[in-house]
Amino acid sequence: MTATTAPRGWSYSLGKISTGGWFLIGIGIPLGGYLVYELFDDPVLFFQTTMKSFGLGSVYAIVALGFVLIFKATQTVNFAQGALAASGALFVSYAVFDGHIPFTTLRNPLIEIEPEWLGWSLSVVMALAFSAMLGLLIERLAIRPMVGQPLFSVAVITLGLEIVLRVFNNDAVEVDFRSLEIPYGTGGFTVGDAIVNWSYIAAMITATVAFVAVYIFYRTRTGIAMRAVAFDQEAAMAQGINVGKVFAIAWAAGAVLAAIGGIFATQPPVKQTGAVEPETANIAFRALPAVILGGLDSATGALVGGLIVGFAEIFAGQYLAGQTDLLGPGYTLIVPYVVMIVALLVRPYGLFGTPEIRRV
Amino acid sequence: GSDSDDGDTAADTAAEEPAAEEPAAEEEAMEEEAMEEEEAMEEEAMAEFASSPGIDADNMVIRVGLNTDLSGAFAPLTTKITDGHLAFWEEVNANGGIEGWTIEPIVLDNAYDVPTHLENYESFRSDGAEGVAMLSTSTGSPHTASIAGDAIDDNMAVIPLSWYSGWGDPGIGANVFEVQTNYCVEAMNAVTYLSETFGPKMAIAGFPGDYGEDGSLGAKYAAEQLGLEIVYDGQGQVVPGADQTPVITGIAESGADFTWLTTNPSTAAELIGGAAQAGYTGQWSGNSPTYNPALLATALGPVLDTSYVHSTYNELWGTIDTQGMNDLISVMQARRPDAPFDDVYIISWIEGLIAKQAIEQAIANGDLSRQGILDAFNQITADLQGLAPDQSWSGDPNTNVVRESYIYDVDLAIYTPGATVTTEDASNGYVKIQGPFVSPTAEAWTYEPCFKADF
Amino acid sequence: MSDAINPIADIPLIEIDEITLRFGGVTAIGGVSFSVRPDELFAIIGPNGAGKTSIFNTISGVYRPQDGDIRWKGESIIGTRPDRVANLGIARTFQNIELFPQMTVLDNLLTGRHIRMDSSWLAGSLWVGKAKKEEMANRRKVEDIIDFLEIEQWRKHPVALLPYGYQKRVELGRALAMDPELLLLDEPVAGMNLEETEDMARFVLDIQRELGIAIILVEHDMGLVMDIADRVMVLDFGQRISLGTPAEVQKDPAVIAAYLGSEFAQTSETSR
Amino acid sequence: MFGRPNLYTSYDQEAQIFPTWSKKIAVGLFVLTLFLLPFDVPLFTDEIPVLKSIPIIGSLIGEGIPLARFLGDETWLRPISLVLVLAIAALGLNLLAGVAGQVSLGHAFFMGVGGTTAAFLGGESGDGLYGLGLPIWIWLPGAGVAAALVGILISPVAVRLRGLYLAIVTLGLVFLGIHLGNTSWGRKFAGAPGLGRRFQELDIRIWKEDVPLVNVGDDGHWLWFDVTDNQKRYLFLLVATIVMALLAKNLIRTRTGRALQAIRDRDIAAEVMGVPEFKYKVIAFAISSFYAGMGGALFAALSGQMLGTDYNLFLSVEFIAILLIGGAGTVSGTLIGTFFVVMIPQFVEEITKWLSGKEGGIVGTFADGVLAGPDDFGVIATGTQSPGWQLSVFDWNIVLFGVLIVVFLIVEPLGLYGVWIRVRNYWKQWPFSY
Amino acid sequence: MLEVANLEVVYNEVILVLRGLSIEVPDGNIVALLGANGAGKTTTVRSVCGLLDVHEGHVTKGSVNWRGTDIAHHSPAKIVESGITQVMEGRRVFAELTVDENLTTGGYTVKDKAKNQAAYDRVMELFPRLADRRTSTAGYLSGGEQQMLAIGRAMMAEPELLVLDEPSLGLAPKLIEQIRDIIVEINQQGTSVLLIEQNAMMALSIADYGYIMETGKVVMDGDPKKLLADDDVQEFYLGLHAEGAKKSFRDVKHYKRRKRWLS
Ligand SMILES: Nc1ncnc2c1ncn2[C@@H]1O[C@H](COP(=O)(O)OP(=O)(O)OP(=O)(O)O)[C@@H](O)[C@H]1O
Ligand SMILES: Nc1ncnc2c1ncn2[C@@H]1O[C@H](COP(=O)(O)OP(=O)(O)OP(=O)(O)O)[C@@H](O)[C@H]1O
Ligand SMILES: [Mg+2]
Ligand SMILES: [Mg+2]
Repeated sequence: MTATTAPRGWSYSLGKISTGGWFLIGIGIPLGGYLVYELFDDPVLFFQTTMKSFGLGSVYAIVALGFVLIFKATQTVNFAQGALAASGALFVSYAVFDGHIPFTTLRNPLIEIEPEWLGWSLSVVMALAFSAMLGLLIERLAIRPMVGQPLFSVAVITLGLEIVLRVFNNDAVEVDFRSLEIPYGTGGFTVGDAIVNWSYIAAMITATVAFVAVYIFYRTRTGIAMRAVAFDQEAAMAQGINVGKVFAIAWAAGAVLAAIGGIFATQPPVKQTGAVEPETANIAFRALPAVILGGLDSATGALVGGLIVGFAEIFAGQYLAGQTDLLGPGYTLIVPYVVMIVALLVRPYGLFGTPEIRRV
Repeated sequence: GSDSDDGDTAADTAAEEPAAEEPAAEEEAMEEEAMEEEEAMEEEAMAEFASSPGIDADNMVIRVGLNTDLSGAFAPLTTKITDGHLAFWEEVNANGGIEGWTIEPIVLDNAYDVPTHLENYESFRSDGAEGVAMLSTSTGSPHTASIAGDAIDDNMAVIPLSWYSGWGDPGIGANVFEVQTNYCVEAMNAVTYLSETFGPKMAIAGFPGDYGEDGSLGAKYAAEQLGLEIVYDGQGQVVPGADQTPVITGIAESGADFTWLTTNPSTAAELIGGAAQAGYTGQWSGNSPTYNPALLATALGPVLDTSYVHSTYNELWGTIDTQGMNDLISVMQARRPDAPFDDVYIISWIEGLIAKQAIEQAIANGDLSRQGILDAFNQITADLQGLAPDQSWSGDPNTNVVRESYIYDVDLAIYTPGATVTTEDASNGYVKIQGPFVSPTAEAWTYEPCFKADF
Repeated sequence: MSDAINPIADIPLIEIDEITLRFGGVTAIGGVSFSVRPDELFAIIGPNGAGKTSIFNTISGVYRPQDGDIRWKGESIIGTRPDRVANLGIARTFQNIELFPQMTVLDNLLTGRHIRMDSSWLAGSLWVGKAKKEEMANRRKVEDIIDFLEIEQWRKHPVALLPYGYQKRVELGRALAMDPELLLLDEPVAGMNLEETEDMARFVLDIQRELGIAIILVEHDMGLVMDIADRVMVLDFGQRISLGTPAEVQKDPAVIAAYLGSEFAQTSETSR
Repeated sequence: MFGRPNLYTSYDQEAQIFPTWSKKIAVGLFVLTLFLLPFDVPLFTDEIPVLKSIPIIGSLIGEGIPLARFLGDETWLRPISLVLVLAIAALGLNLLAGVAGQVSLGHAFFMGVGGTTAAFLGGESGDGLYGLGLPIWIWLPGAGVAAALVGILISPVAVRLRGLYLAIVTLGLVFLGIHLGNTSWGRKFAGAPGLGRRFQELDIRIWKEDVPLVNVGDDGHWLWFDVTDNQKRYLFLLVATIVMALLAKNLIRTRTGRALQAIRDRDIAAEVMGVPEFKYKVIAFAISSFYAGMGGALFAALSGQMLGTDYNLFLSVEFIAILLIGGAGTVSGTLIGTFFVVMIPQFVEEITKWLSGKEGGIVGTFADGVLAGPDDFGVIATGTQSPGWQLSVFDWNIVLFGVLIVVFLIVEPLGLYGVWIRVRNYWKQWPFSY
Repeated sequence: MLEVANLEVVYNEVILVLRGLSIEVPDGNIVALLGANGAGKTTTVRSVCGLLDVHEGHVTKGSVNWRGTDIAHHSPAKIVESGITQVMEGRRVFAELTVDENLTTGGYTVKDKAKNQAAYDRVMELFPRLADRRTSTAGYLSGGEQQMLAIGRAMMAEPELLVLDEPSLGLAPKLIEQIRDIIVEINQQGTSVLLIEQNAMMALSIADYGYIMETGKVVMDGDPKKLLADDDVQEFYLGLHAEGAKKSFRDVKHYKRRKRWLS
């Protein structure tokens, strides 16, 4: 890796502190100073904001990991990730709110298990299994036939899938606030005077677990095979790697991560209702800057990128609220993109992304 | 140039009125002469009406257009409204139509997209199979605005599915016949009620644009008239899809007695939940589309139960006993037994009643052309059969603009989730507090579009 | 320095002076010097990973060496951007074919003429006077090259569909189209059969002799290198281990040990 | 020279866009048809009794040959005009993404810049709106130039990014654009959020005079024809599209076009060939944005309204679909791709309509199985709403659109261009299958 | 034993590349397959390894028998598991993976950890240059280093039949000798080898049997010694004059010469 950044030519001299780097330092120091001031000004609010940022960052990280997983196997951004998130949350709602096994009118036996949280958790696991199956189905029908075809076409196929899934979610099932019966609710506990939502903690734990799992997976044989497939499908086949199997694993896991992201997208700090709605699907678009910021192909990047974007969004929302006149209404919507662009100025492949190999 | 067009329209109406009386008189005479010679009468009647775009005089069919959103952003809502609309016409046709004329509703999906709306309009205005005599639904403000000019050229009467305060202004849409009160007046009435009930400190938050800012401006106008204190002004600050921390912080720190929202339910839920957690204890209310009873089944249910007041511009399902409401309920139960229980069917009914009465008037005038229907609109006072205040459009907008609205309390205890129209004792959790009522603020207000746009 | 061995003391076309190029811990080139005269056919050989391609890359400006200097007609070109280097008159081919695969042979060659044309995008899109004339004139030049390389029948084919040997030829053609003074050829006959190698040898010699273009050749086909090169430099681990005429180099024990191997020494002995 | 399509006697001749007579005539006829499309051309209508009396042709003509008449009722004029407008913008993205290989999801943003600029330059000022009321020959190119300048402004960032990184950064531009339109000063140019601002007609004026030189916005009479405003607009857009397409075609086949393709295919090699990557990527961004800006202005003109939120992500995505379906890199592919992407939903709609209209017979039975009326089962609900899993026809249109994209790309990943290559190869070999 | 019988392969439904090709690789043998560029050698490899699909190619006639089963329509993964591995033409290393990770993918089908380790050690021993660059990203290796990696990767699979498609491409003369020795050694350990080469001398010097193909067909086959003695082979594959002396590239006639066996 070290070799890559050494003496590239004029256009590749990214190693040294470039103008972009100075720029970062230039805005970083006053920004940091301001934050330190805020910390001492109102430590309770600062702590609360920090925890909220961790909550949002973790949700982004989970969704971003789903993107990374599928990217690492297929080299494409899965634009259907948002619809998959909504579908996953919908399955959960079926299982725990309607008490049905998804797609059927059969009673979900798991929900009766006592204590309540256990029954709920088991039902969620079942719902996630349905998400995995949906992922497998999509992979089988729409992605497998594209083995060896231009990546860009695959990306657009996922867009087509997004359209189809969205219609099914929104219009066939009518996801109009279907509750997920979150056992810990949307409320929280207090530390001193600061309020911390249970959902922040849950998201943080889930993100950590997901990150560790994905991180370890990439160091296994199958993980390496997956990266090989992404890079050169034919050569991977020639090594005896079953490209179909690798795709299936990636899509099943990607769909499950999307679904988990979808579940958290109904809870604070994203939403306050604990219920699926059409907007649940938007979590994927909101997480895209995090994916890019971290680097499309890096699990670490997904985690770090998610947290950075989460912090930027929440802190900007909290501490720049007074400047809304200047920044324009809804400025929080573009904060992630601004952070992303600034970071890409310095590192065109995100913080942890692998640069494209360019050698003649 | 629309002002002069308006003048022309008025002139035309004046010119045609004497002519219109003649056939009507003839008809009466015939009825007296021979009641049993019905067929002959019908033939005669047919002869009176020429086929024109949307009118098939040979088969006595009148086509009415619905340019509506069945797959776009508002599809969950508009699909139901459209369905109610169709049920309405089915019922009308089953009962012999309007004076023997069958109404054929033509539905086209605009996907909440302006170019598609325009494309649909192109078929509606044509003299082909999809050409219509009038548009009984035109969903969306920018969409309706985009066809407003053409509608004047075509003499097409248009009922908007949008409560923007500008529709009453002939300069914005001379042929666009707004129904019920607008967002702006609704806000004035509700804010008056809220300030009287909860206190003088008000926070405002809403989307940017014709909907959100119309509501916010109405609230501000009321505040000015009533001497309320606007402790947080979030007009146009709520952008859907963004993290709402700035607005939530603003509301939570304002210490307002109540907050007036003009958003959609999803965003409202975010604001209400977020602010509640940030320590806000005041009350909430907002323009009608801000709220969705399905929210009661979510984690936010208890908060809404205690602190949300629902404002609307019409009666709600089963809250009154009038002909309109009873018809609506019985027809929906008979014709759409599986349809989800929802209050939006009342909007379908209102639009349907208006279109029906305009057509009746046009038939009475003996002119079913587009111009004839347009004229009829400017003559009638629509009887909304208790569903909402009656309404007319001729003359001064300031006298025509509807100023009544309604206030409901939200009650979690009586809410029945997942009900259909046939579910017994189904309720969306509304208990009427007041309405129809006109606040003094709204009463005294001189009409002009609250939110001004170059349309 | 190498000039000592030069039979004719001429002004060198290009002078490589003690260049060093490191990638992290790997030293690809470690203080190598040599110079090439106009019209000379200079070969660089050496084991895999010795730094041959890296030398090409530093000359073309793709890599910037940490140390040393490269002089073109006496002027330093260190740090010059690749496209400026091309403008100076240095053209090259690549070890792994770097043609523009979706373009036709004709368009590939015309792209080679990019630096010899100067119509702007505006003139081009209007297809007026000068732009049109320029296109026609350059088309004529390119046709000459097509004739020279005997690739007439492929003119309008996308290069990706061409057999490997022809792709290598087109790449040579693209470099020629730039009207260079110095041509860098990186393994032009790798993967070719004998017949194609012979064709390529013919082209290279013609380019050197008839067009008077200086050539630096990197190649592992010793038969070819020893037959056609004027001088040969041998690299190992980024260091120059030998430089001289083919005959001298072939006999150098260091070269045999590091690169040629025992067998080549034997066969070349017996066959001559 | 007829019938010998591959014999050229000079490079000049070979370099023409339509090198043979047969091609010239075919294209000429096609363009002529395009111009005549909106009119009732007498030759094709039943007004000529001689034609009608010929047995087969007569019955085919019926009420006039459909091709020449199908635009007659104006219903089709709007979607086809939309095709023309989007084609102009798509040509720009084709230059950037198809030719130079820089996939951008920000095309809608540049269109928005163009639309806003045009509304400012050509629109009237009023109630909180800025406008200069300048004539079309200023505001239309002005829209392109403004977008190009913005393109140049962002290119230092964009040029360093590759592949999906670039795609997603440019996606951010779309959100940024809509955000700017919402700000207090942005709405003075772009019009109020939600309603937008009225957009000027395409009338051609010399300066700000009252009576335009060429009036496009109202019905009128041109030469021997009565023309409606829709028809005039169509013709205007047709001319604009043809001009822009020719410019793009020339650009692609000359020096700059080759340089862009070289960068797309092999960037380092291109530089070593003397093509400065940075410069040409900036050029690509600028030209592409210029096309987008013009397209954006005309898009607003077609809607009659400038509405910031119309320049959204879905519009950007539509362009990507256009490129893929048409086959990236070629002008004709772009035009055909635009036609398909805009018209497919229409065709889908027609098909579902047609299906639901049939009773009995094979189609009828099939329709019966698939469509659900008010009381029976089936997947497609023809009533606008049925609860549960049944979808309305309109939802099915969308699903079908999504499925079509998926199936099409699975079957033909290279797009229509790939289909064409296949057909051509087949016929080249015919009658020998190998 | 691998038996390719009467194989016909078509690309894109129209381009007929193999026209009834028949070759055999008996167990334990080294078989050389020579032929001009575009003759269809790589296509043969693709049909044996099941990779035609990726290139829109199809077997339209004939069969590929490996140990008695027709594998012409098996998936590539299954074929590798049944013991056939190839060194792909043009290296095709996974540029973004490190050298070590590339080798891991090579051993993907070998489940036994100890075997994997042994194979890995052997590769490192054979190619000390790779050992130096273990953790380097493969894409930054020099051309020859990548070729070594490609060969090493194939060896990781411990195949029963190793198909080498131009393994000497871009390698230094000394290394070609080494590769030749490695092939012989691998073969002695029981692996059959199908060797495709432009370097005819090298290939024929170690092969047990040789085929020469031309436009999709075998035009000459037999014992390598016999082939080496053939005049045409001498002239067109070895570059020797009739007298058996090597001719100089400087003396190549500057006009076009073509030799085709058929036509
Ligand atoms: N961009 C790079 N990053 C890291 N290492 C590099 C890079 N380019 C070259 N190297 C290393 O530098 C050394 C020299 O490489 P180079 O390509 O010049 O070899 P070469 O002499 O051309 O070999 P071959 O004959 O195999 O082509 C190799 O060890 C290679 O791995
Ligand atoms: N994917 C493909 N589509 C169409 N034609 C192809 C394809 N792959 C190969 N060909 C054609 O098939 C013929 C044989 O190709 P192949 O690669 O098998 O030859 P080869 O003998 O391996 O040549 P080389 O020595 O250059 O590697 C060539 O003419 C080539 O152009
Ligand atoms: Mg090299
Ligand atoms: Mg080959």
